[in-house]
Amino acid sequence: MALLQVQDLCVTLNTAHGPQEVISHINFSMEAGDKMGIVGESGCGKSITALALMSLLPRDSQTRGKIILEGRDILKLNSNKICSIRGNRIGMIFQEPMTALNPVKQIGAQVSESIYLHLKLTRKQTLERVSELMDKVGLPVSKFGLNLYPHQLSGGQRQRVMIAMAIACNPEILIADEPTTALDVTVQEQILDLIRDLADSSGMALIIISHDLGVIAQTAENVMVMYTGQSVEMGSTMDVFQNMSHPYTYGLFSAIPHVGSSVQLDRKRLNSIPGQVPELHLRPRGCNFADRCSRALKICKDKEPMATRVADHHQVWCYHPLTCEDKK
Amino acid sequence: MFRTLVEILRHGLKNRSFIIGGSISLLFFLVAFLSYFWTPYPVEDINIADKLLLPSAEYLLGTDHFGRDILSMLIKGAGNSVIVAFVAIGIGIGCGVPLGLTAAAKKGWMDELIMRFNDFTFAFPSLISAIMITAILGPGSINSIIAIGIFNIPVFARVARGAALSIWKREFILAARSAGKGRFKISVEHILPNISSMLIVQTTIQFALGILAEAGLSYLGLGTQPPMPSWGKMLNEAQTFMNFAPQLAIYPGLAIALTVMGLNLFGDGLRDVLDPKLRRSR
Amino acid sequence: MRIFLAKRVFTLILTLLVATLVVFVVLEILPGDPASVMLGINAETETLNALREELGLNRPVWVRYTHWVADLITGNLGISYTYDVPVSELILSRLTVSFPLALLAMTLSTLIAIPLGILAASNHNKPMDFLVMSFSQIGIAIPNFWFAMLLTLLFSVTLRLLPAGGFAGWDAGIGPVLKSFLLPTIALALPQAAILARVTRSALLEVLQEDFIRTARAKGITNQGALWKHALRNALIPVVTIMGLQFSFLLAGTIIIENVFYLPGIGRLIFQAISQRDLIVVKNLVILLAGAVIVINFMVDLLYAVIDPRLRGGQDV
Amino acid sequence: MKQPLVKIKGIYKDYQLPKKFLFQKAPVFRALHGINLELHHGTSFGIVGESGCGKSTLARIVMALDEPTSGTVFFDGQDLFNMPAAKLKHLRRNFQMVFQDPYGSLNPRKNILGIVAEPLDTLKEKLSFAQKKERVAKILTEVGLNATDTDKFPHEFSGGQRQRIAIARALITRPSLIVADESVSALDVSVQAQVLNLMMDLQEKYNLTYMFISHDLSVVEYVTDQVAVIYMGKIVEQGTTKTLFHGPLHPYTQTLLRAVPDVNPLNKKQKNKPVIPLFKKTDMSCPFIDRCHKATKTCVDNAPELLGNDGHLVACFNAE
Repeated sequence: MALLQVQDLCVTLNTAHGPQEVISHINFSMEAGDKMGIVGESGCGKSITALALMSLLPRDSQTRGKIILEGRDILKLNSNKICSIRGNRIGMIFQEPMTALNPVKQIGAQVSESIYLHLKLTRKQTLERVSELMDKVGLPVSKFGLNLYPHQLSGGQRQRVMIAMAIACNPEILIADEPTTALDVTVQEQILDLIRDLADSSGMALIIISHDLGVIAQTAENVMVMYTGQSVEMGSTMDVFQNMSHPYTYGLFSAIPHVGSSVQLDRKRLNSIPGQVPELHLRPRGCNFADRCSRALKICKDKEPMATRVADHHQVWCYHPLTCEDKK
Repeated sequence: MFRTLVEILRHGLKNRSFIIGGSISLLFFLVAFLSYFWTPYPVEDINIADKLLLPSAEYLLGTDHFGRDILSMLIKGAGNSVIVAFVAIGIGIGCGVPLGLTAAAKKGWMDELIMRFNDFTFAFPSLISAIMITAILGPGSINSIIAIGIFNIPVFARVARGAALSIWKREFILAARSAGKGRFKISVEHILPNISSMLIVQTTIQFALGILAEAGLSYLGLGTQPPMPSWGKMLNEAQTFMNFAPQLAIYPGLAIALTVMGLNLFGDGLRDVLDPKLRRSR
Repeated sequence: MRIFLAKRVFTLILTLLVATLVVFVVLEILPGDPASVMLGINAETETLNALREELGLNRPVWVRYTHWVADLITGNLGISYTYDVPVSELILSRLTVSFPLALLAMTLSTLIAIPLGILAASNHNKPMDFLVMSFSQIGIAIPNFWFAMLLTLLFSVTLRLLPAGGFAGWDAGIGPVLKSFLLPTIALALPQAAILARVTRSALLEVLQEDFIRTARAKGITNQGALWKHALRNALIPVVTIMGLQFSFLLAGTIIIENVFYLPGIGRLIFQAISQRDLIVVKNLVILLAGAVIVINFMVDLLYAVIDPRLRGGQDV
Repeated sequence: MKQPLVKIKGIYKDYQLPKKFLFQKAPVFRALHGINLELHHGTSFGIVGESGCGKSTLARIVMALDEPTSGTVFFDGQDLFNMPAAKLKHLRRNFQMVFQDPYGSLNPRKNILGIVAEPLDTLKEKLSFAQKKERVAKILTEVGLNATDTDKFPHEFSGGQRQRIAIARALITRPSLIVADESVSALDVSVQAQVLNLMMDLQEKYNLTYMFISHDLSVVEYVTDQVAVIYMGKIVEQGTTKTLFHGPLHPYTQTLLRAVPDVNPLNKKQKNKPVIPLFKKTDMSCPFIDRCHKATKTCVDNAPELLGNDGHLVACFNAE
């Protein structure tokens, strides 16, 4: 029985233009030890998916569908039960290390908070556990005292504290929402390695969310590409990144200046996707990508595409997916 | 400019405190405006005969110990408070905002000097200094205007400086500087429009405080002098007749409270309407 | 930390000195000749000279200033012109009324306002929030002297429970003193509580939108838990600022309340001293109040550092 | 060698830090250590470095928005930092800047006409309102927006469109130099591609010189033909983009290039091994010593100079 099953998840939020469905019909499942990436541009709903899993959505939002964690649908649980899961069974890391830690509380206290809450250890045991955690994330207590405050640490170090907090109670699932977007590339490399090693060593399932395709390629084993709240392509990272079949995914890849390409040498322009992402309340009928897609058919404009299987680990939501020779 | 007014109204009418506050303030300003042309009874004439009458058809709210009609006194008082608070706000904005803007623009010792002066004027409880000023200059509504006005200056200077400092850090200021614009032009063209919503909200609050201060001063006999009626004076006189004519104290106090609440509610509504971030989260 | 303190104390002393200078200039130099201000323009010249001699006004300005500052430190502030009583004694007797009143009003206001503010913030946009908000709107709008009059009307005139004013003096025992303090304290405290509740609520609401609150909830902490364990302390800075301002207001802004309840407090003393143009009393009272306000601001500054560790570093002033 | 458009000569920039003790001299943070660069007409010069390395400070100094502590900047042979203010104001029409944050670089209370036409004040000849409106309409169409957008406000546009408006503002006075400080970093990948293509077209059309500042290595490699890598205010390596990206000499540049996650999941690039700092960094030592896997004794007591031949300069004793 899968560790986590997300079935037909739809979330509607109140916006300036009235309630809008920000995520529609998201389905995926994960086993222990899986590493799944969610990639998409800003506003595609990837962070909302994460917040839905943690049931941290704003009060005035409506959620439909099922999120089954270890056999229980957490959408049906009352708030106390949810609180006993959050931080305990599912941990989460956020994007902005500068603002994600309480500026007036010592880092040791912030890390031990969830331990007191969920594991009910004695003070001494908690202290040991916290120092052990800090060593694990590369902030040895010998060098970084527990009485330090967040403003005394660098961005990368604060992110390490966040990671320590997220894994304090050995959660089954760790969600990292753009964990390294605000960090420099060298620090990003260390943090990504750290997250991957921690997930491997403790057998946690990892969900990593990013708009950076490179981060997803190097970290996730399978990936879901999202566009305006819908998943457009899903499968193992190898399949999706090697022979992508959704025009949007292909457009995303060809828009990146790969390391090694240069306009000065071959005067080649990046082939960018025409137009721009439609506003939530102006999404067209049928496939949302239709009016930006050079391969759009008549049917794309009328009906929402259904999932079609391209390979055993690779589905795409498109009526006219790319085939091998299109990509030559 | 007109487009933004229509815009403000369109959003405003969806905001509860904007509507309630707005209507009370509008009523208050209309009454104040009216008071210069007409009051049910001329305020000056005293007829001891119908002294301390209870509300009747003839005198809607009754009369005071000199037999003057309380309703007309209240209307005249409204006119008087508007003048005092209005001019005091004028002084406050006229001197405070430029001070704040220069402090934010100049940085260095000028900023330090203005801010030290500001902290200092905050050190003195405004009432004491208002009393000192009116004592030195002598009582009267002009002097109380000056006294209250002087105490609006540091408030507006501080609000203007705080808001301006955060705007100076924005990138479009660097763009303006690279278009060759000097500090003064940037302050007028870029900084002021972006802090105007903060200033408008502060104006409504200071207006309400101005009315309270004027009432306080005239209660102590330092504000508007008779025969010009003022709400504070009416309260002072009512205190002496507290035992057998308590209703004298009710009306002026109620008038002050209602007006000040109306203005504050209007200020809250305006803040929500003008600040796009808040509007979305409403 | 020590450096931080040393800097703050240094600026405190500096500001106090500047305060004495400004007060001296405003009260002694600006209105021209203090003697004629005190005796009125049409006093004959010899009485003017006699008074100048007595007050030593003929000495050069900076001598008078240094002597005054020396007196301030030693505490003998000279003899009040109108009351013929040493000024320090006069002020002390009035302080025994104003200071406890201010303290009582401050505690009452804080005890009411902070819980209400938290209550309103924790159930935002629910009936309780609306209730607290309307209480604070009314509290801010009502002029405190009218509120005082209503209180006396209700409790003393109609119900005859409490004295309508006056002060029995400390030697008459705690009971009567507290009784005469009850109404003024409520009259002072409620309007301040209204302001403080509003500030607490908006400060809390702002902090509750910060990222670290979401992180706390992601750790499994409930909404209430996040408010108490994380949001409250971060919201204290604006709250403490307002409390500092309120306390300095309560010290001397109570002129009107003291008038309504005929309490012999600092406010009334300064009001009478001004109207009788007793410059000596006014000068010393004003510097006392200014000094008190500066000390309060100094303490609020220290409180900031206690609350927020970011302010403890080598931040320059 | 024809005269460079911009010559940055020996730029140092110090910032005063808050005083530790009351009477002791305030400590100083040196943001830039003696920067020397030359930008030639029609080329794109890349400045790469991590956050806090001083690249934005350098951008503001080149734009004469900030005073250097010492050293100066020659634009077209004229020294920007000792010329009369009026002359500098008119010279500004030749160099303009595009900023990073599409939401922060446009005044929300001004309409597009007011924003884009602002640099026209630097022109000697005063333009009438109609002339200004006509020029703005023309430049808007060139950046891919429609001419009727002039009386709209910034909040009515998306991030990508706002960056086009910022580029239009920078172009209105026909400058020869555009300083682009992280001008595409805040944009999504697809929008970034559109804006980069626009900047390339404009460069070809108007023979523009770009000073392209970014922390994103693949974008810099794509856009620029010369690049300098800055670490803690010092240029550690400088050369043509091709040689630097394919044969980096300085250990820092090598670490940077290895750290970039490759889009192809197959080639697991050889990772940066965590470095145990052997030597402690001092003011005298090489700034990279505590993160360098090739640090030796010589790096401790003196900082390496920037030297090299045929245009590929590096500041490292053990570069290979």
